[in-house]
Amino acid sequence: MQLLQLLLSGIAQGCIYGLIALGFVLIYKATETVSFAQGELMMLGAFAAFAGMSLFGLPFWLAALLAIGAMVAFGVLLELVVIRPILGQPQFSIVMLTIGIGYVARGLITMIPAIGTETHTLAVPYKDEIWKLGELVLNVEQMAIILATAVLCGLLFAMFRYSKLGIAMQASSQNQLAAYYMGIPVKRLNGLVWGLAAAVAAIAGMLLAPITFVHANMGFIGLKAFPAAVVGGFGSLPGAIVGGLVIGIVESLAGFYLPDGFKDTAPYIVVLVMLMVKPNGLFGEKLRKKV
Amino acid sequence: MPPRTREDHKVTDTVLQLLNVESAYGPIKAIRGVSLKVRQGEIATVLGSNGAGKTTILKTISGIIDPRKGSIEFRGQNITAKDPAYIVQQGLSHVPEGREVFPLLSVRDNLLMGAYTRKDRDGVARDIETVFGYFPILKERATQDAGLLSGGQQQMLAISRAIMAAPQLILLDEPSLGLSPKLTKEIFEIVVRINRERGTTILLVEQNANMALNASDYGYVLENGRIVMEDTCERLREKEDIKEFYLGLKDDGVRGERRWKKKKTWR
Amino acid sequence: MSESDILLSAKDLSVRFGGVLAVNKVSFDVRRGEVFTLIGPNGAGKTTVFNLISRIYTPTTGEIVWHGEGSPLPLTQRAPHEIAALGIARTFQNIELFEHATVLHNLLIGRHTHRKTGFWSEVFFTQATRRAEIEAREVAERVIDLLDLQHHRDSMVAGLPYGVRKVVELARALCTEPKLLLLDEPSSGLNVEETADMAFWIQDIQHELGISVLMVEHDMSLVSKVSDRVLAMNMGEALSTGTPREVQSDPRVVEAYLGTVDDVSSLRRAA
Amino acid sequence: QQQGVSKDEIRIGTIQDLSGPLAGFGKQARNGMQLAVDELNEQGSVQGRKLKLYVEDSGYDPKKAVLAAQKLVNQDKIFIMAGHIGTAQNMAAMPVQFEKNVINFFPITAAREMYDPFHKLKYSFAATYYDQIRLALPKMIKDKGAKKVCTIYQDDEFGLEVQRGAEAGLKAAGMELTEKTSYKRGATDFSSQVAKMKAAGCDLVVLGTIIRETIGTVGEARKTGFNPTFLGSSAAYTDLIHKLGGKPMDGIYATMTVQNPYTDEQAQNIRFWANKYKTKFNEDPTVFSVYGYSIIQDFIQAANKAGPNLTTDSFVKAMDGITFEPDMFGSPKMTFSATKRLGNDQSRLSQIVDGKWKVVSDYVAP
Amino acid sequence: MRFIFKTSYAQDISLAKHGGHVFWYSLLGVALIAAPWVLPEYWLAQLTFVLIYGIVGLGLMLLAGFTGQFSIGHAAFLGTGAYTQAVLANMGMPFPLALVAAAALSAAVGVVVGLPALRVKGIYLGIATLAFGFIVEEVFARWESVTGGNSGLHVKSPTLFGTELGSSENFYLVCLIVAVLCTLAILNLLRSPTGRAFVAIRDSEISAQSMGIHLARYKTLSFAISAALAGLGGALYAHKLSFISPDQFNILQSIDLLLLVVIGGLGSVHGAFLGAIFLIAMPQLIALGKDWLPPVIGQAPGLQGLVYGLVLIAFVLFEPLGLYGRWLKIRTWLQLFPFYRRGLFKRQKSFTKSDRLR
Ligand SMILES: Nc1ncnc2c1ncn2[C@@H]1O[C@H](COP(=O)(O)OP(=O)(O)OP(=O)(O)O)[C@@H](O)[C@H]1O
Ligand SMILES: Nc1ncnc2c1ncn2[C@@H]1O[C@H](COP(=O)(O)OP(=O)(O)OP(=O)(O)O)[C@@H](O)[C@H]1O
Ligand SMILES: [Mg+2]
Ligand SMILES: [Mg+2]
Repeated sequence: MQLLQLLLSGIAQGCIYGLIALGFVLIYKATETVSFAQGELMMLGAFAAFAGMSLFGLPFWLAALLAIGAMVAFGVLLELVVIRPILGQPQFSIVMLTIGIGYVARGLITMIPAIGTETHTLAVPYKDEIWKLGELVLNVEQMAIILATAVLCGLLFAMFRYSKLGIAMQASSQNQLAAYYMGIPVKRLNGLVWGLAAAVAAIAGMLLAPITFVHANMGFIGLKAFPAAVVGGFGSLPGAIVGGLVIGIVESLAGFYLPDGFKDTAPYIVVLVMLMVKPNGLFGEKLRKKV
Repeated sequence: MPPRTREDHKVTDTVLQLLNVESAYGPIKAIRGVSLKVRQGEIATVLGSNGAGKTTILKTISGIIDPRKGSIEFRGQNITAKDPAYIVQQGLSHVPEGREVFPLLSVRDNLLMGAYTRKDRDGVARDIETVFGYFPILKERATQDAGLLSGGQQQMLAISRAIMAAPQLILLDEPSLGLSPKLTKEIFEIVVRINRERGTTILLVEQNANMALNASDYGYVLENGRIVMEDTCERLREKEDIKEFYLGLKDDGVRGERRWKKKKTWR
Repeated sequence: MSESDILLSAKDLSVRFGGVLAVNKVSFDVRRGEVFTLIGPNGAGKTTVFNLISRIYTPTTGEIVWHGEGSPLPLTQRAPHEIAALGIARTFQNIELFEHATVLHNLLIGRHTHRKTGFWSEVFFTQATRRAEIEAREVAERVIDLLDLQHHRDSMVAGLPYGVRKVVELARALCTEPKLLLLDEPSSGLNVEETADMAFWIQDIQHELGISVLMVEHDMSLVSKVSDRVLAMNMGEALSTGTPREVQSDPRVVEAYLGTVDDVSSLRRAA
Repeated sequence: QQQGVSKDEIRIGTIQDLSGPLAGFGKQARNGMQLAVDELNEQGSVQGRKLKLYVEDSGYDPKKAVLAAQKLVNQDKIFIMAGHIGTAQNMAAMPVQFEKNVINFFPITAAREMYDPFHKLKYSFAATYYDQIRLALPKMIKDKGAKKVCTIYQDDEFGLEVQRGAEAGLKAAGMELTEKTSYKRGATDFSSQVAKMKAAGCDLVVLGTIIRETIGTVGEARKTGFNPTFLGSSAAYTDLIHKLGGKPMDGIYATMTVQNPYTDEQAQNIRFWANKYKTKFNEDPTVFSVYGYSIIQDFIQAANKAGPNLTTDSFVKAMDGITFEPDMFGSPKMTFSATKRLGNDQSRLSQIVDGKWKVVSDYVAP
Repeated sequence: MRFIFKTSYAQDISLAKHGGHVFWYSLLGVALIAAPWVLPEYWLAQLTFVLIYGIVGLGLMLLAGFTGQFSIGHAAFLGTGAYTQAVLANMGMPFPLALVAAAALSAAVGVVVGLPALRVKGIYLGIATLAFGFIVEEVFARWESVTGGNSGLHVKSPTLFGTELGSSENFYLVCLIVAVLCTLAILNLLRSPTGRAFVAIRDSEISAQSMGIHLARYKTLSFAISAALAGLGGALYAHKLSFISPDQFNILQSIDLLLLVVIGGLGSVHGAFLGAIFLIAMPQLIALGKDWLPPVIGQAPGLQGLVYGLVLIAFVLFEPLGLYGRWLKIRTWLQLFPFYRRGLFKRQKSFTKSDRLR
């Protein structure tokens, strides 16, 4: 029973990592950059929803939809203003940009008087509800995350596998020059990707809000989602989820059975071991340039 | 059929026109004031030695490089320094130098990306079959990652991809690069066929001048970024310089001289 | 032909990638001082043979033996970086240069196997290091002279035209002072005149520098001009071996590789 | 010539976290200090000198704290460093200050290092977390008849102090910790820690947690039907606990010294002060605002006592034998001497009742 | 424009390419040596930090800029050096000896981290080093008997043969000497086969391998040197701060170091120091600047992060080659003046290709 409950909370926590990792993988697959701003986008999304509910008194669902919409717009704008001008520069520049965007987002939010430095709650309708399954306690907040993660993963997977748009996104990340030659509107697609990533982030932010609260530094949880994405294989969507679950469960069990300090380092130890054994993660394909 | 001349085309209009185009990489000017015309339904070729700027001309046309000066017109529309995606949508496609396939996409997805600007699904499906007909090996490897193909197979894919766009004008940058002699010939046959059957206009850059001059109607000769000669291919083939420098038709005595290179000047 | 004539021998080489049998039971010998050419249609497995020799791939079966100096050495047991030290240098079909370095820098990297200095003497840049550097530079300059690259010495590779890069790659390989040079389509992207230069260079390399050459090439004029022997491959298998003339007249080679019609002016008539 | 003191001005430096994890607290402390400085400057002066506050941002990073201290001490030439936030930050900055004879006055951290080992220039006002828990725990155990005491603490200096305090307190009561678990700063998931404590059958849990972690731990415990007595330190004594955590937070205890200044507080003077603060800074005051405010108040008192010739030496002399009487927020009486550099080690207990902190005990004397 | 007429190969090898170099660098040297006597203490302290971070940056530059291996856990090496130095100095080991030990131990740790680098690339390597950084930080916090755990560790001021080196002036000179030596060593390495091997690995592993470069050895070596330099910097850092605690070596520190090399200009030795100047001066500039802003903004929390981020973004947008790249342009402009042509520095369109295949 104990073990089951631990597994359950591990899975729930793992889905959180997986959900955030989805955002990383989405951006990576479509642009081959690693976005360090994903956590901050999540934070902004949560703040947007919070603003909708607390400042404008909107009902949750409406606020959520508006927040997603706002974040999509924000993502597109972000791409337009800061990422597009250096499109084509080494990917590392863009990684640095995302770090900068993270700083700016945190700074801006912190600067909002009376709100930015505080911690807030998002009054979701299912707050603090639990389901009891015999002795097992199911947390509705966590169930929502599990559900959303599965749905999002499915949708994104289908997009990349079957839609022309999704394939074109991958194409432009693999060889931008050739993508231009094919008439793929690389810039527009990039904007779309960032919009999508911001939407995913907003959803993650709102789902996370009941658990981690809404505050300027909530994005740091993204640092644990990196190992999740890597364990799964960075370019794989299902990998992100599986990686998240692995990390979540290991963390949960390590926290209970191992001495203090292991819970928080466990994900990183797992990721190192993983890279030793399978350098490309669980689902990442082995890639080698053919010469 | 009698040899065609430029005059035959008087009635048909110009598909592509470059006027005084100048492009540079940073401080290095690669082409200096190039003007050329490609007419509807013809195959034009640009000859030139290494580094003459042939690739640069093609890149400038498809918007990969913005020219410093001059203008480019495609089907009566000014496309100077437009976004490459926009230019392709106008009906121009480019087989780039050095293949440039999407290495992690399957061969089929690569072909589909070639048809990105097209809306007619049926036409696309038909054209996939057509190019599979041209290059059966691609059909065999349809699900394999394109990056794992051999060099020549990638070249076939790159050409097929351009055909998939069903364009008005194809820019071909050294299509025979790395192809076997048999396939090289086939490629040119295909090029000519596409030109004749679909009326696709073609601008061809090719090291294999013999092939190029045979397949094309009109030719330009580029040296150091400038066009130094232009004429119908018939006439170009007869020119002594062309024979000597591009077709390799000259006596070994002259060639032999070149072996005694001047010793280095640096130090 | 005596044993000592052979520089490198491949026996029953096979390699499989998933469903593709890229090379299938191929055997051949490269003799000392000869130019040996692999020809074959696209996808025949020529580059794969090169990759097997330079240990980028490991053969599924078969072995490659190096008769450089001393006793024969099975290459399959060597690590990839040891191949260059044995005296085997190569170029790549798709050009693999160090893009963000100058031509000279690329050539000096080619001198790596001849490095004589230790880490600490480099940290302090001792006189010995200085001498070694100048020596490396002299070799590089000789190669630059040979291949007429003076003009490009200090250019970044990234900005060079395709044809020049091909030559730079050859130069880099020469800088390793190899015993065997593997050239993957040296003439692709070169025009007739430049191809003729390439032919002269290859002959110089063979005769003046005494380097054996194993080459993959599609340009039959070049192949006939420089090769001593030719191996034709198809679908991973060896078709025939012999002088260029012999192989070119093999009907199977003509069928699979050369094509039957030889008159290119047919193109014009196709209209 | 005394640095930082001129004919008509005293320069006070402070380093706050304005961009890091504690930006909220840092800002409130700064506001509190600013309020006190402004009040003084409007109403009068210290021996004819106005106060000037120099604020630097450390982002809760010791390296930046050193750089900031260097700027304040060597560039802005402050007279005194007051209310510097963070333990490691203080530890790193103090040598810079002491080299220039600049006093570290009432840093906002309840670590023992702020007065121990002794240094002439160290003054601390906050009952340490160690003492808070050490003194409160035995009383709690007796009141609740607890049998098994556990602790969950943040894996840093702060959390360790709480945990050590708990161990010391238990020793006094002749007991031992049944279970101890920790988490890393910024953690959001406490399920396995709670499961561990639940499995150990704890009936009293000492919380070495701050805000979100307190809520997270208690919330998780309530959900899984684990309901021991919770005792937190003054770090958990903030109105955010019940504002964010809501109903499940009811009933937890925390040690504290100054009362949270609710704007609808019963006591009129606190209410008046709180509203003044709110008008000025457009946000509700918190205990950190009170800390900042009190630090400046206390400084003013000491500086006045030092007389017209204000120097580091005269200030240190003035602090000898000084007494700070309890203020309206209910801080304990503080005394200092040439060797006693911690004002008071006592604290009170508060409990959340109906969504609000209520003081439930007087100062617990050892 | 300066034309240099070269007369021997040796000239190409020498560090100073022409008289101008000699002149300017001598001038810089004189200024740096004179600094303790002319600069106010505050600025001297800043300069000391710049030197320390310059050393660390040099290490990361070698790894990221020249070998192409990005490390997001470099603070771990910094920490290893700092703790080694602290522990040894507190035990009374002479300063130079402790310094060497700190560098050596960090190098050893670097080799360990380098091991995954042999198998993984790009983002995977980044995350591996990130993970390693977290683990090392945890070790600092847990190994209380040595590191003092989260309470941190006080570092005695350095002494050499009974002389105090701890004063700001003396310690500045110590840092200056170490920085100059490190820079020379790196410059020497970069102009010899080892440095070229690093660059080769960065540009193409496959062809580096076929040129006979032992990838594993050189990657490990690069990690080791990089870590050793970070360790040296860490040792100096420990003395300069005289108090170290685990959270000084966290992920944010690592990211700062990355920013340092990127803003300085990847792939240039100058860049390491320019980046260090940026890293140290930026917060100070913001602090100075905010007094000029209206208090609503100037006093707002978060301003520092905001400005920091904005500057970073501006840098990447307008000067992807970093400070050094900007300097090169200014220099060329000055040399060409008045013949500067527009478009000379116009950024070319460029196109990315998959990094996954390398
Ligand atoms: N990216 C670049 N950066 C700098 N210079 C370049 C770049 N690309 C090409 N050049 C220069 O521009 C000139 C023309 O190059 P281009 O590639 O157009 O020649 P080409 O005629 O296509 O040659 P090839 O037959 O070798 O393909 C060359 O001198 C080359 O050095
Ligand atoms: N790493 C690999 N994975 C899968 N298939 C591969 C791999 N390398 C080569 N192949 C396949 O093996 C076959 C032989 O390839 P190879 O590159 O040797 O051909 P090639 O003879 O050099 O042809 P070309 O003249 O076109 O360069 C091709 O069909 C190719 O698709
Ligand atoms: Mg070209
Ligand atoms: Mg090949």
